[in-house]
Amino acid sequence: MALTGLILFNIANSIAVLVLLSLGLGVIYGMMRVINLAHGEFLMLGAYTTVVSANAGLNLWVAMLVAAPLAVGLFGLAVERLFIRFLYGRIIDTMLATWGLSLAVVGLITTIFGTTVRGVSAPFGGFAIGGYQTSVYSWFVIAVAAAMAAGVWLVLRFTKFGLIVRATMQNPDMAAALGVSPQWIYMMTFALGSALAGLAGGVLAPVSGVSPVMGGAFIARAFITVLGGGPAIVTGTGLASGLFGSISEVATFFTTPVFGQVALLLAALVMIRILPQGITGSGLTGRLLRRSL
Amino acid sequence: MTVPLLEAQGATMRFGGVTAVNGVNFALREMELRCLIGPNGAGKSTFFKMLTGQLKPSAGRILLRGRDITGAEPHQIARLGVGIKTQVPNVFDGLSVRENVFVAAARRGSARQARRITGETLERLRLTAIAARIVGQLAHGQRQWVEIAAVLAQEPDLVLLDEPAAGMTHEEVLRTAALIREINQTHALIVVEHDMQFIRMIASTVTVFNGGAILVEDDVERVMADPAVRDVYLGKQAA
Amino acid sequence: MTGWASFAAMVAAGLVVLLGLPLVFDLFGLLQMTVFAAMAVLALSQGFIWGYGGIMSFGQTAFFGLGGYTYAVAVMNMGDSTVPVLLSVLLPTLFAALLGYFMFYGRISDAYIGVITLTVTVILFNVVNSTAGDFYTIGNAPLGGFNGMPSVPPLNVPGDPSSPLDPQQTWYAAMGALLLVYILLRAVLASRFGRVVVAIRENETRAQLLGYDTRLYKLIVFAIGGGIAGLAGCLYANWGSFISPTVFGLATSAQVLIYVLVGGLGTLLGPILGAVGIQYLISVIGAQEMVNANLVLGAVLVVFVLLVPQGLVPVVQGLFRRVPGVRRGQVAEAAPVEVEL
Amino acid sequence: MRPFRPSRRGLLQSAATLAGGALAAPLVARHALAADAIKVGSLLDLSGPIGSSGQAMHATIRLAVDELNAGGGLLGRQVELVNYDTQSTIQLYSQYAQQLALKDKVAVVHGGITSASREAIRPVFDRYATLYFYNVLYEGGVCDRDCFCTGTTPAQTVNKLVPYALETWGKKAYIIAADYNYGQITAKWMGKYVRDGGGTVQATEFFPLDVTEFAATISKIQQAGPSVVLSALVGSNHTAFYRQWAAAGMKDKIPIASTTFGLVNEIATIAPSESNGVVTSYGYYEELSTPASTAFTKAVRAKFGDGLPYISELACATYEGFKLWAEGVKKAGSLDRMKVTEALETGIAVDGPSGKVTIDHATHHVVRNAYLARAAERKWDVFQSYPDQAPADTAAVCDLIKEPKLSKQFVIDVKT
Repeated sequence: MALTGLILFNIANSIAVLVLLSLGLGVIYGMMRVINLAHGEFLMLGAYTTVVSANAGLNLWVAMLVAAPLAVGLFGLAVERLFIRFLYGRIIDTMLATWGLSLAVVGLITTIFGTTVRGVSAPFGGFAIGGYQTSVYSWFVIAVAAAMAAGVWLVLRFTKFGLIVRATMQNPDMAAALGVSPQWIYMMTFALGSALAGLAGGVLAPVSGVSPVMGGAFIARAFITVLGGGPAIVTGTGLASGLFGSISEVATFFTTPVFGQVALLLAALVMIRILPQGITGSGLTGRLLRRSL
Repeated sequence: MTVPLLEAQGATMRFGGVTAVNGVNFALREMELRCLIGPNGAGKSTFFKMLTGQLKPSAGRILLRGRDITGAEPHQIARLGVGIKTQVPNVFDGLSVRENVFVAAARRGSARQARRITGETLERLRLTAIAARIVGQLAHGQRQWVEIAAVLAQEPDLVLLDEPAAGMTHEEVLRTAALIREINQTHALIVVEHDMQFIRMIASTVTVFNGGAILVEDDVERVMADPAVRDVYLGKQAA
Repeated sequence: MTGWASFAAMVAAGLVVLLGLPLVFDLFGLLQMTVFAAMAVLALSQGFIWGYGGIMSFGQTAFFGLGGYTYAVAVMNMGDSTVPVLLSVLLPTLFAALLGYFMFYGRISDAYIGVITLTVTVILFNVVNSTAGDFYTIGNAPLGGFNGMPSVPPLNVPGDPSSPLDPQQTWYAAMGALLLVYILLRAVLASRFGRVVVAIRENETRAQLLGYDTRLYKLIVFAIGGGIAGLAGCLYANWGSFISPTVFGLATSAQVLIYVLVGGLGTLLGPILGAVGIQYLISVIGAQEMVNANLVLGAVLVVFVLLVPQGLVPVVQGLFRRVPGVRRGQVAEAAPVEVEL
Repeated sequence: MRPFRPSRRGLLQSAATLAGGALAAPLVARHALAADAIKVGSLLDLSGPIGSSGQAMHATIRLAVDELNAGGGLLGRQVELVNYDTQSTIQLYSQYAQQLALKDKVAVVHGGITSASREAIRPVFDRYATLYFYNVLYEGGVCDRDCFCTGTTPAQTVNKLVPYALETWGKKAYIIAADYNYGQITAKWMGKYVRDGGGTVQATEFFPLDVTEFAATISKIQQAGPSVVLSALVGSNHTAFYRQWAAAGMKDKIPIASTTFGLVNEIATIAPSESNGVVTSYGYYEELSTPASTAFTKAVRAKFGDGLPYISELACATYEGFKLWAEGVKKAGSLDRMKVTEALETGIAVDGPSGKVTIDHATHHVVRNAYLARAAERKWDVFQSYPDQAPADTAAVCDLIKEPKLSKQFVIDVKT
């Protein structure tokens, strides 16, 4: 019984991590059709902001929940102004540019901080489910992931910004009709997506190996989750995270980590074959969730 | 009784909760020229997509010379002799005019034959002068002609034309009407159009669509005189 | 006719490189050019299926790696390299055909084809990477897991395993293969089949409505691309006498995309020049200690995409033809096949 | 395989030099400066995922070269280091290996970090007759007369670590290891030593190098309830295990012994609350307080600063590997590959920072000291030393005295 509880808890944690890893990418891809291949490095920058500012004496919570999203959001803003805005509608070019950006950021961080950096450790400590120890910090990770998803959903659903964003997604001229320039919307969306990536990186920093190349371990999973989710940003990313997270966690627990990874990838293949437009874009689920966000 | 060239039996297309085409029964004889009219959203283009296999009917059957083609792939239906010019020009923008027509002609027969058909078709539609131009750089009307040329080069038995005169100059419209009558010497046609004058130039029988179903089907002059048609169609157009 | 003239000029240039390089390059230069040629073959496969077939494969390395491993395993078991070379083309072709059937007949959209190909190559990486044990031995050939397979026997004179090719002959083999693949692809593109392939890239619906089974065409294009990538993998394994799972890695996949984009999408010369240029740049960067290698490469790519977005070859062509350059991403406006290099 | 000899083309030689020069333009200046210097090649990943391991190794080989030059050089000539950053890419290893052997014509190459990189370049140096030193702790088994391996192998370290763990903490072991050759083979050795010591292996699990989530594994370990976790996890992604382990409150419940932890600066990068108490065994620790060690670490820190990562066995063995080669050259009085090899095979030894390091003729590995240490407040507390440990694992399968023509890596059949 305790074991079942533990496994369920681990599954929730694994889903939460996938949500954290992919939501920022999902916002940017879902709204702008820009595949940001530097997304892993945005996560890394979030982790670095947290670690460096916490080591410099900033309160860990501030470093994680404020400094990281703020810094990476601003970085995203700069990237959008400097490169991305010249490349809208050219999905291939944005991929090449963001790939280049990812290499350059890794190089830059290595040059500044070296190949390793002193990390911060997870607050809280452990707690027991039955006889099994697990991490309180995982609760925090789950909470942040849920809050992030809910926050994005609320913003899209209820704010003026959300309304304009949804309108722009349907038709770029619509924003102009509402008196807002699509340029501004794209810029803000990119910054929002970047900030989410920064927050995720910050939250994962205490339980990850923080290094300039850490983004590489995340990007494939984030990419597959976002595209597996389909056009609805929050619902799609959430459902895909749920599906892939459960499958890989269960497979890892009952078999091996290698098979856990392969199972996740195979699940993605099978799912795309059945639902060629992602969970929220095709088949029965697509029809049910067509109007979701 | 002879088998019709094309027959739709209770053809229905639903998207989610919306029924775009609802139980349409339709028949077309060999060598017939039929016009399809109706207000926007009446289901004409959806009906065309069902005929060409781009959409699979939710219910009902579609028969081509008595053969069931319901749910067949677009290329299979095309091979059975159905050619379509779609509403929005649907051409190979990056290729030259000649290549567009060549690709259409080249599906069957030898390369030499394909080149001959290409040459003849270009000549027939007076496109020879611009044969080397890239289609993406042509004006809207010219791209329509290229698409019609491609459809003809395919040598179909049945030609579907979705708004062939849209965006054309008056002179081009006249030529299009003449061309349609000429095509009708050898082919059956279904033409979707809004322009009543244009329809008068070409049509004999007219089928009126409204709300996804057939409202009336009759001789052109009688349809024009029908008050129900005026209400749904002309009224709508005026609005 | 322009097409024929440019074709003849390109083949002549290829022959000059093939025969001339050993006269002016020392052994090291020749070895370096050999691996560049192998990677250029890989770039051609990507350039063909993407630039002409409109198929966005993120995992061309799956077939590249499969070709390399097939060659290595087969030659270690057979001794003579002739059949292994054929297998290294055949097996990836079949695998690509199978995967293509899965994708194209499953009506999977373009972006998702990217995801699937990426996923497949990541799966192959994971699987091959965990074959370190003795259990994973095919005949005489241990797969070796992450460490890979060292001492892969080189190509030999067909039918005579006791006469391995020396580096100069290996160069002839690699460059000859590149030239042959180029000629083959030019021939394919000039054929009726090639015209239809390009037409499908331009407008798949129109091609269907004209009676072409576009799924089959794409499958064939994808399979041809897979076979060419397999050949590249064979040449690569042969060059280094070595193959390891990193050939399946994301870094390799991304690099191949970059070759094509930098050289010019929708051309055949572009991917070749892109492959040689980028690899040369990478090896020069590694020889200096001033700046981090990633930083330089990343900056070059970003600047490139902003300033020369259409790729080198189309820009140069544009200069000569005085036609406004074609923007990538709007493939629809790409120049017609017959005037392309 | 017969060594390849480039065919002579007298007339074209100058043209070849021109073209070659153009290809390697950035190197020209360096060559002009030191025309008669002895060239020594170094091939290490300084960027990319494995770059963190290469940085300190690169620093110590530069230190070794500088010290040698300051002391008058070798055979009366200065030594020049030709360095390439392989960028964590196997293809570049092969490419630069060819460049070092054929173009730069170096006397020896030190380098390679992962076993995959070593196996990619070892045949190149065999083929083009270039002496090669691999200075990294690894799974053992390389048997090649043209190659010397100066790092520790499982018989030297795992054989100390496991018995200590069994005696101190109990007989039930749970093995977790990176999913590639090093991890797979090391896990086998761990299993063997556990059984030799009368213990049981509850489970052995392997993790691909890009795994970052360990919650399921932490649960599984608790389910099994071992007395010790033996870890051969590798790389910065796997560092996450120790952090998640501590976050779950497991650190003080089940102890960890590792053959890899701390090699790449983990001791400085993760918090003491996550690392304290982990026990490892290596051929060298920066905290080693012998005069030779202190002098060495001072020199490294003076030259490269405190920004340089932890000076682990990797960095130390690189330094010692270079010194061994230099001794070999001195003894041979020549740079000729065979003469130097034969000189080294006489059992040349140097007193390095880790203690005495002696070449073993039969295996071309080294006899060296091994140490046990425990992590404590971002430092290693070295509490046990084992002098002059022989590479017994490789020796069981490799005898280059009897079979000098061998050139392969044995996968050692680990007998229980």
